[in-house]
Amino acid sequence: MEAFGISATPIAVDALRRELESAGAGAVVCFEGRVRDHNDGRAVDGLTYQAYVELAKAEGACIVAEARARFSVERIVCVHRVGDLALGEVAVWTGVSAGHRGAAFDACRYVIDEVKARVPIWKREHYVEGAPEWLHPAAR
Amino acid sequence: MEAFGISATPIAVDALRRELESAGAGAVVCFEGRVRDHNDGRAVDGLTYQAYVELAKAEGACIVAEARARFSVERIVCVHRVGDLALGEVAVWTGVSAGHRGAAFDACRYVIDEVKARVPIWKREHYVEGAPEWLHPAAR
Amino acid sequence: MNYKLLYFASLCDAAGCSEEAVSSAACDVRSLYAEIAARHGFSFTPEHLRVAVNGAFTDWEQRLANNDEVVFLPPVSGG
Amino acid sequence: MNYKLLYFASLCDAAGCSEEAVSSAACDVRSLYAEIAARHGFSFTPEHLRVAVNGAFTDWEQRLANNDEVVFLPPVSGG
Repeated sequence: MEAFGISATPIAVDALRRELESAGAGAVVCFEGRVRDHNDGRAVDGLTYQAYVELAKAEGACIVAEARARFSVERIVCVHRVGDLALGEVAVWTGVSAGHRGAAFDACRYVIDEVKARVPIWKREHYVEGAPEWLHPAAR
Repeated sequence: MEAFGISATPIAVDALRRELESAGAGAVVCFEGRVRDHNDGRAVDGLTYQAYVELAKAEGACIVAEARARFSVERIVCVHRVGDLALGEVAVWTGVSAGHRGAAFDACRYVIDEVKARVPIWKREHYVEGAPEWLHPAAR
Repeated sequence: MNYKLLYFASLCDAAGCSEEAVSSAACDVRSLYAEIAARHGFSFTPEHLRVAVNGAFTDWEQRLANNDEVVFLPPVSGG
Repeated sequence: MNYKLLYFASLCDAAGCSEEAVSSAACDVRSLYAEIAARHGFSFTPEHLRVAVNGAFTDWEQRLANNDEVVFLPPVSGG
């Protein structure tokens, strides 16, 4: 399986976590981004994610390779969801195993921070009241 | 359920993770400490953890309260295993849910760092060769 | 020259389509965007966008070849 | 006075028991440790240990009362 993936179906968190297991891994850190019921003071009742899949996969793989070069880790897996998501669904999952916890925390944080900043994926928020909107945060 | 627990049986990671779910939680960070097959250059084939249970529970609860006061989080759960553990078993599990990922990462890291430094639990390493040893790292 | 353009997120809404084939005299990315943005009424300036040609990020001075796939990427919001 | 002592990890191995009832003239934590460490041959000095009385961390100058539960805690290694 690829270290970075895009999934149009619910992310299989348990299966991904099992991929991190390794005899030398003393530390496993996982991050789950979930659909919240609010954002910027507005009540949210769902999200749609759209990706430029070809480039998203290439950029995600690049981020994972950077994390492997920077931190002493065993395995890294990251999957981002696309399509329509209900409240509470997992939008993005990142897991890292490492010999020691410092590297596992740092690599997991690096991957999710870079994915959010660089990977061509866009979020459309659906509100309890009002029309849905695409979010383009850097353009604010 | 208590925010900090000591378990003499395998840690039920899936059940703990479900306790973190909350409609306002956009970020969930989990840390698993697992039994590695080596430490300090020696091949390890298992661990025994012993706790001063009464004080460990009190100190663990104190650490969780400190994390709640320092970081903007929704839920925190931490469980440490005691008894005999085989390679790959989960020795300690910490999960944090929060509105945003920064607080979730920081609180999770805080709890595991403090638990390792302060909670009266001791590890006895069993080696592939040689007699087992209690680890008392600060006394090195 | 002929180009294939893909549109995502609010640019897709503004263009009214997720892709289109265009025939244009523009032969670099910046000129092509000026033309397309004017036609579709895109509000983003190049400073707010990234650009990809044939599936890889590139810069605004990139020269284009016939049949290139060109994508103007609005600020991302994954995660 | 009578005290109940609990031993953990290497102190348990060195004492040869996980708890014992002791009768002692020592009436503070530091004096009691000196007496117990000498008897069991503990190699830790107070600087390397923490101490708890009746289930709560305390300091080495803590006065003791009859029937207190006293625990000398070697450096921890959880996680």
